[in-house]
Amino acid sequence: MPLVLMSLELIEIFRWAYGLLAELGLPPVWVMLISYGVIGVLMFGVLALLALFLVWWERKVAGHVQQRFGPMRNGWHGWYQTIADAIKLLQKEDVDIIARDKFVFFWAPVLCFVAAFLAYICIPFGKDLIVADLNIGILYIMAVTTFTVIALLMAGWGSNNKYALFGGMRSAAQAISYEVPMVASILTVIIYAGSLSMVDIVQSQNSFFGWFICRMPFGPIAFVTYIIAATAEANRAPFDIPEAEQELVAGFNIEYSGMKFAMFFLAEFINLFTVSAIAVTLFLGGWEGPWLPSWLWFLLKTLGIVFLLMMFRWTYPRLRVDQLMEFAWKFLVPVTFANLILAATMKYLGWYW
Amino acid sequence: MSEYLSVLIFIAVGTGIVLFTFLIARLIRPRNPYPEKGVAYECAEEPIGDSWIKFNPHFYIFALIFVIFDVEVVFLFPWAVAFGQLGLFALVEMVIFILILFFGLYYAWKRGVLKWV
Amino acid sequence: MGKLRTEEFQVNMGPQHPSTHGVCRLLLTMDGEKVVDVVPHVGYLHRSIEKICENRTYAMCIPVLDRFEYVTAMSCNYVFALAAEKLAEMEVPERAEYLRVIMLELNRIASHLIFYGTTAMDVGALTPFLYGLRERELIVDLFEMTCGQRLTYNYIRVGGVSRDIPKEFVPKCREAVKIIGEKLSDYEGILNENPIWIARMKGIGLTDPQKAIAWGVSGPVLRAAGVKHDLRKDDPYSIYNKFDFDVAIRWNGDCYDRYLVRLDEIRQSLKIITQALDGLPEGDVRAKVKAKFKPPAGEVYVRIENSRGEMGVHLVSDGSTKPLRVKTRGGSFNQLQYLPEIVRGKGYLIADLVAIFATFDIILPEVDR
Amino acid sequence: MTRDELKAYIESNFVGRMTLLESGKVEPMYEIKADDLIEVATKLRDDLELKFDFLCNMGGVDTRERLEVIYNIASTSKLHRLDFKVILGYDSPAVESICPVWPGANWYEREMYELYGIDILNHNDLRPLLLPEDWDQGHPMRKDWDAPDFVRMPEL
Amino acid sequence: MGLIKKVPVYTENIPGGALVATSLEQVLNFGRAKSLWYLLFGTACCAIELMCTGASRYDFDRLGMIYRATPRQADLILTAGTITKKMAPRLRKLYDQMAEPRYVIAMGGCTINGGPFYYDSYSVEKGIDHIIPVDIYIPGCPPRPESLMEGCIHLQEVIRKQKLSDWQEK
Repeated sequence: MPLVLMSLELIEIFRWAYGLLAELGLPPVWVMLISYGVIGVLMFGVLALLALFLVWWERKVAGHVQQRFGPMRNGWHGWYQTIADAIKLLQKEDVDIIARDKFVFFWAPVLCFVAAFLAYICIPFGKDLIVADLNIGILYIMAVTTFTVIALLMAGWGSNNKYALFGGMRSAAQAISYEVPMVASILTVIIYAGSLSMVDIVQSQNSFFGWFICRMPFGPIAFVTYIIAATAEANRAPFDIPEAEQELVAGFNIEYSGMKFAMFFLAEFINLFTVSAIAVTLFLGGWEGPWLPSWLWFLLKTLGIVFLLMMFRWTYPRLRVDQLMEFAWKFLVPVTFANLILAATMKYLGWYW
Repeated sequence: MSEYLSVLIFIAVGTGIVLFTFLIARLIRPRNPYPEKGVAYECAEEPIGDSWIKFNPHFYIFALIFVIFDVEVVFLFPWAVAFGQLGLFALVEMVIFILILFFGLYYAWKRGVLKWV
Repeated sequence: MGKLRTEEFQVNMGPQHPSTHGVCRLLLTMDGEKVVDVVPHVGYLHRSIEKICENRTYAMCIPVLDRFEYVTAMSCNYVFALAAEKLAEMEVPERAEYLRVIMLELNRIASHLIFYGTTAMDVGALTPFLYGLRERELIVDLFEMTCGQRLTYNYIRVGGVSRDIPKEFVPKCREAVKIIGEKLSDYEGILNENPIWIARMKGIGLTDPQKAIAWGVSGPVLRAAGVKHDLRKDDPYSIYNKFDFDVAIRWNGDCYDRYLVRLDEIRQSLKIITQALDGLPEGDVRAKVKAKFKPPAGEVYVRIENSRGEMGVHLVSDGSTKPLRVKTRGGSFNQLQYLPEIVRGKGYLIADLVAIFATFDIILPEVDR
Repeated sequence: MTRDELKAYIESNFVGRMTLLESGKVEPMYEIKADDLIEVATKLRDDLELKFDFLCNMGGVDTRERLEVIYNIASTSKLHRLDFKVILGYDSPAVESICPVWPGANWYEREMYELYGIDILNHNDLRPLLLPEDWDQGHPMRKDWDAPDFVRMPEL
Repeated sequence: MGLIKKVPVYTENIPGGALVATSLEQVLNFGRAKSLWYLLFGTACCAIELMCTGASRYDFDRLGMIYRATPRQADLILTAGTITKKMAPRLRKLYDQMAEPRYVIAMGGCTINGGPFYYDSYSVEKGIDHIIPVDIYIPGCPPRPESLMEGCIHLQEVIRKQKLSDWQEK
């Protein structure tokens, strides 16, 4: 079995298919289009499965933290619970809200999903298992995931509902505030990796002590600040003020039902996986690891981070919106930039492994 | 550049898939609109007034600070990539650059701009 | 920065809102995220309990009054029974008094556990909610064992209690007391020192003791503001003067103190229950009450210390089998009245309002009746 | 103060303004004239011996012969309690608002206004409190009140 | 679009079409039944029991039922507690704002016919079926969590028996 798993390398299939298409005499652009299109659809399938799994897992984690079981009645420990949810959401009516802004209301979930989806172009799932190794990889991911904010703001504005507007405004403010410390923590890694490409970043931490989290003392600081900022970026508790149930009922998605709501839901869990995957790539050595196939290492590490974020959600109270902003600007931003200067100085002096 | 084509294709594929699921949902979902159903939900009450309101201008100040810092970050990215080859000069320069920005942040902090609403 | 005028607008919070604990409607006037003014609108649960009681015999009033404050239905039973007994100048057997105290205190703990859970939930910690309710189940089991109901008990009757406790009750109760006492430290461990919790609760919703008294605020909300006012000590009813317990008190009057006062009260209640179980005498549990209970004409106001403050009944009898007037008073009524006073113009955010509302522990049936 | 001390004190200090009634079973129950209400209430609150700073409860009563407004007051520092009432007739019953004395009376008065139809003079806000906004069936707590969908319990 | 409603009509002449229609029906019904998200709506005593049912000992989530705070995403209203005349229009509004398919469980005596507040009450709505259509009635004052869960399981069975042809559409 492990042999089979190890030979499963997407890039090989891709190369083979690419060669086949090229032999058929299609123009190269068409070959690119078709192959990337197929990969895109495949990626969607993987992400949808992943999101279904994550939703189920979240409910199980919540259940067990709260001394109950979570879904139990649909299959073994409720494993097809989220499939039932998906089928349900598919046939849920899409309510025509009279006062909404039709265009903005419609495109917000689409943009939200696409923004989350785009990040997966350059996330290295394993050795050679990456859609396109863009040379500005991490910068690109930062750029596209920020579109989610615009989508949430659109959702808040387009719904013409005060609670939704609050949610949208809050999410925008939160995302722009935590963007800065997040990028600053990422920069500490980039100084050492010397490249923005995700593959290069992983390859520059090729042993356990080469992982950036093990680079004393700035590595752990950068990791912790990144995790905090990432939790906020992914709108997870204790930073889930855009959809704070007890304050804003459901926040920006208050007027969405059916498939449109499902897209927000999906995007939320995809984003959760994205930020965890970035954390793994930047700080925990990406796919590096002995014995097991690289993609499995990547998956295990990422799910570990996801689990951490889930535990945050089910243990901490929620921050208030002003405390959240002050925390970002008055604590995280100074700390991350000081850490950045520290890391640069140590790099210059050569005091590092 | 061919790698960047993948971004465009992914945008198309992503949008296409979402619209496709919307279409499927449209085919199988019930549809029964009536005026009461479309009223904005505000905790089971009739909403008071329009919700497209003038929001607190404080909000934009956060956005402004963010823009400043984001521009800084854009400068920092190439610096960080090339840092290994640049040496002391680049380090000192960037420290000064960051410090100047922090004076700005400190100023904003003291003026009480960093308070949400 | 100069003052820039922004548009104030109104938002409805409730009647169906996760954090209004029922069907309260708060009409908020907002300036951005700031709450400028709050106007409570109540009556969505006005079930005319007082009118119904006027058309029922005394025994039939008690199940209706169960629904007056269902979180502590024992108190509602008790306060009415006490008023009727005062009117009829009736003596209650000692065992019945002990049982009443045990039930009242168990119910107080159950109510505070719900408070603990819902407050944590309103502040955004979802897990303590389930922990609070988990321990509440132990108490609910005890009640079920005693009177067969989980929520609306109809246990404390005029002249005593409806039936004696089963013999397994005492050991089970001791066990529950022990478990809750242990879990209480867990609860405190989860939230008390949590920096986010402290940041959300400390210094929020300050109550002024003098004003609070003038507005009729009572119970834990008043005690958290530094007023040592507990009817179990100040105006002792039943046999509370036999027990040794302290009045939980804090001095700042903010949300955090209100939360701590309630946790301390759980501890004191456990102490009372232990003493009551130790001293539980044998004997009858109900005085002889005639089938057609007719207290002489007259009127009386009795009040007890409920988990939400002073609970009272003004009972007017005209000498017939039915009361002429049952005027109930619940702590939440005055506290909800007082809420706008402490929110108005203080610049609290909507999240603070939720925390204040939660720590006032307002439940709507007590307001609406 | 104990109950008897309280009775004696009030007898000597509120001559003719508070009449002791028989009906009070536990605490003394007094009657106060409607015109005199605010003055007596203020005095009850501010008197250093009495210090009745806490309004426990108030509400209307319909005894089938007359309307009454009962007030239950207590002192949080002196720990004694007292009841008094204002007796009103059925035609245009009205009572002065005691919100200036005990602000907590506000909602009790609003409730009394809509349930009993007792008019509250000088009250700042008499919007309906408990009944629906579009209620037009009178004052339901009156004994003679009736409505089409009001089902009386059959006598057992 | 309502195309789905006509699927049985289209497929009945195709060989094996009825099989397609019924299996589609089963899949869709399965989704609806197993994922009942209920609206967080509690007015009175029953709300406490509803809370208990969601909590550790009884655990509503086992049935795949989680709460949503907004009616747009909810499939089910559990009317936990007395509905008064003042609340009735709001309940109707909540029901109206729910996206279809939507279900109602009348929980407790008060919502079935007024319960203990049937006689002598001037402000209690005597049964919510005057206001909204009810699928399942659960008696009790308040019903125990077990009976509430039983009611929900019954509702799931009812949903599993729905037909494509009587898809709610007016």
